[in-house]
Amino acid sequence: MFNLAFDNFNDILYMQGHGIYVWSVYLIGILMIATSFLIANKRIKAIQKKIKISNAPS
Amino acid sequence: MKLFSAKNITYSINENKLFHNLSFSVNASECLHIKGGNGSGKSTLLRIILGMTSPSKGLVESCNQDLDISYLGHKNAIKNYLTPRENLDLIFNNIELKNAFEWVQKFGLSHVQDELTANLSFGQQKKLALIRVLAKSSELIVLDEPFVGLDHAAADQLNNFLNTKLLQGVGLILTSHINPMIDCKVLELGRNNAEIN
Amino acid sequence: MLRLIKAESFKLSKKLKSWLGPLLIMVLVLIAFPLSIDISQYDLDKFYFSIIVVSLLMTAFVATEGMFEEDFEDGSLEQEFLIEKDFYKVVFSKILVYVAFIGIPIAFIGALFSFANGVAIVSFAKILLLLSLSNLLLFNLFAFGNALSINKGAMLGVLTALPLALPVIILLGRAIRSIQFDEGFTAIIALMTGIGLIISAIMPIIISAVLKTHID
Amino acid sequence: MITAFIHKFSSPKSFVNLTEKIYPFLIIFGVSMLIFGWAWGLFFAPQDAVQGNSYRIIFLHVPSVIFAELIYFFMAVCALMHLVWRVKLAAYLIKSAAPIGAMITFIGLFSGSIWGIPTWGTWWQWDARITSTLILFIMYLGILTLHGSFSNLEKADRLMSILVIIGVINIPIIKKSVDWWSTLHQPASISVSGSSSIDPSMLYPLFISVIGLGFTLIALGILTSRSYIFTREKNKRWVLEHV
Repeated sequence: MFNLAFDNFNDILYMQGHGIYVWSVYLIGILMIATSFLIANKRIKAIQKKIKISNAPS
Repeated sequence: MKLFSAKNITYSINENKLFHNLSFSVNASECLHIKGGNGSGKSTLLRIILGMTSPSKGLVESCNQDLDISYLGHKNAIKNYLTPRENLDLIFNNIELKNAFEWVQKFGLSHVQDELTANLSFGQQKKLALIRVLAKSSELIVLDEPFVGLDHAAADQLNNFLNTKLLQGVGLILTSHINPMIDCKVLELGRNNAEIN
Repeated sequence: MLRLIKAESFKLSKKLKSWLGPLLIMVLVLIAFPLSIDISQYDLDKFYFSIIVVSLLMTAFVATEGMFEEDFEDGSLEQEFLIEKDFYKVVFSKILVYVAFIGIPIAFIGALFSFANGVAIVSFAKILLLLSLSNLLLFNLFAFGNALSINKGAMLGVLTALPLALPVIILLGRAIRSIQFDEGFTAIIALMTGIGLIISAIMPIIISAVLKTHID
Repeated sequence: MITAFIHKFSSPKSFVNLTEKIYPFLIIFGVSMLIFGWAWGLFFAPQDAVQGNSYRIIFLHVPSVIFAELIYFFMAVCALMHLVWRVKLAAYLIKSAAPIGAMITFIGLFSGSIWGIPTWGTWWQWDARITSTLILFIMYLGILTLHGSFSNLEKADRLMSILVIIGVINIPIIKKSVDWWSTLHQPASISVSGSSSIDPSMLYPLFISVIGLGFTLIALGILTSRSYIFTREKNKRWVLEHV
């Protein structure tokens, strides 16, 4: 079951002409998911900072 | 006779408290004057009493299920593409209509009753809106800043009218930043606390 | 209820642009589309129905725009709430009046134009019935979109209500084909009438809940 | 009784506390499953006899489309909870799930279109699945826009919930009606995922990537909802103590 379906690295990239479709889809998909993680993390940091500042003893 | 009572009313918008634990009641022949600065929640309190806005906590109970209420808020519910006469036609049934046109005369609107309401002055429009309340027979009258935009004569007329209504056993709730010539309980809204005098 | 229907028809009759505008747009679209295709090349009666569907959608949108907005802005909705304690009757009679005064005339114009474009005279009544029913559905759905965004104008309402109109368009297309091939028309009309009845009974409940949230 | 029970276990505070504990496990498990499934699918699974290598898009496409619909379903359940029992947390969850749903629906549409180019020779087909997915995407955007157009957020929550529920009825109707419509002129010539006839060597990695993407999206949902809950409840004492 775990035999490589390709002979070499170039084959993996090229995928008999379909590589451009496959890889662009995965690239953009992964980028979008990863970016949403980053944005969510950033938002949490920002709101935590804001809450701390507005409630700091003055 | 008690018309309605409000118990422990708290209201908050987007987690900000506007007022906290208000309790009061209004009886027949009784007037409640709600005072407070801008943004203290006067209009909101009126809308809670009317059942339009639900309070965050607390309970408003009217003692009679279908209490007849007349209300005039900031929005005057007048169609400005109709004439005053058509507006009144839209609102009232035939019996009330006679009453309404008496008020049109008393307020001196007779000469403009067939013009487009959009062309009337602010004061005239306000009077027209007030007729909705004045010509209707109801058990409770709720007014939001009724004196704004009225001239002296009209304000006097309104005061007189409200006084006679009170004598007839109607309950009255109003907000106003000038004191009306009516004997009223005062409810003062402030920041997070309220007092009844 | 009668009071509300009377009041709504009176208000609508006084607002010239609200009922004349959609009718004019329907006529204009129906005239303009054939001009924009090269008639000698294409068979017009093949395209004609899709033109009617598109213009129906456009006019239904224009006609329902600001359906509740005016009453919300000037406070009439609040007053109705004090009288009725609920918006069901208000919404129901409003949609009824709009369909009667704008929806059915639009359907009539559509049927008239398709008749002028070589549809057999027996089909005239069928098409009139079909377009009126579609308008009943579309007005209900767009009324919902309008109610959602009475605080922000109609554009947002379109965005949210357009997906709801999609099944109606598909149904309409199917029914028109059945007229062209003269088969199964009764079944589709029965289906549309059923859906129309259900929607016009249920939609006002939903819209009334939306309006209640808005005056809150 | 039920109301009291639901309110006890649906306070934003306990939700944040619970999810913070399980978040690391979810993200590690989800991402590693995703990597495993994709690596298997991309490098080890055999070529498809008909479609060649382009079918490998399936390991991203099918999970995305599944979750595009599942997330909407989740939102509808939340909307019901919000309208019936006035659960605040449910509205927060809808608001945080909607952008994730929109994103994953977009990925589903996008991957499907790209896949269509080598397979069908066109990037778009008006068949039931694609059309209803596009409508789903538009509905996600509509929900977000609607919620953004109110200054009174409690009002926004309620109206958004109503719209979500209407939408959940609409999606299957559109699917059925387009199906019905397109069978009229041509039998459905393209079936996007013939999942019943798929070979096990392709099915296992697909299954693994569905699970992987599911857990990854739950983790993402936890993050977005946490930031949104903090924003909405920033004046509550538990938030201050928590931060």
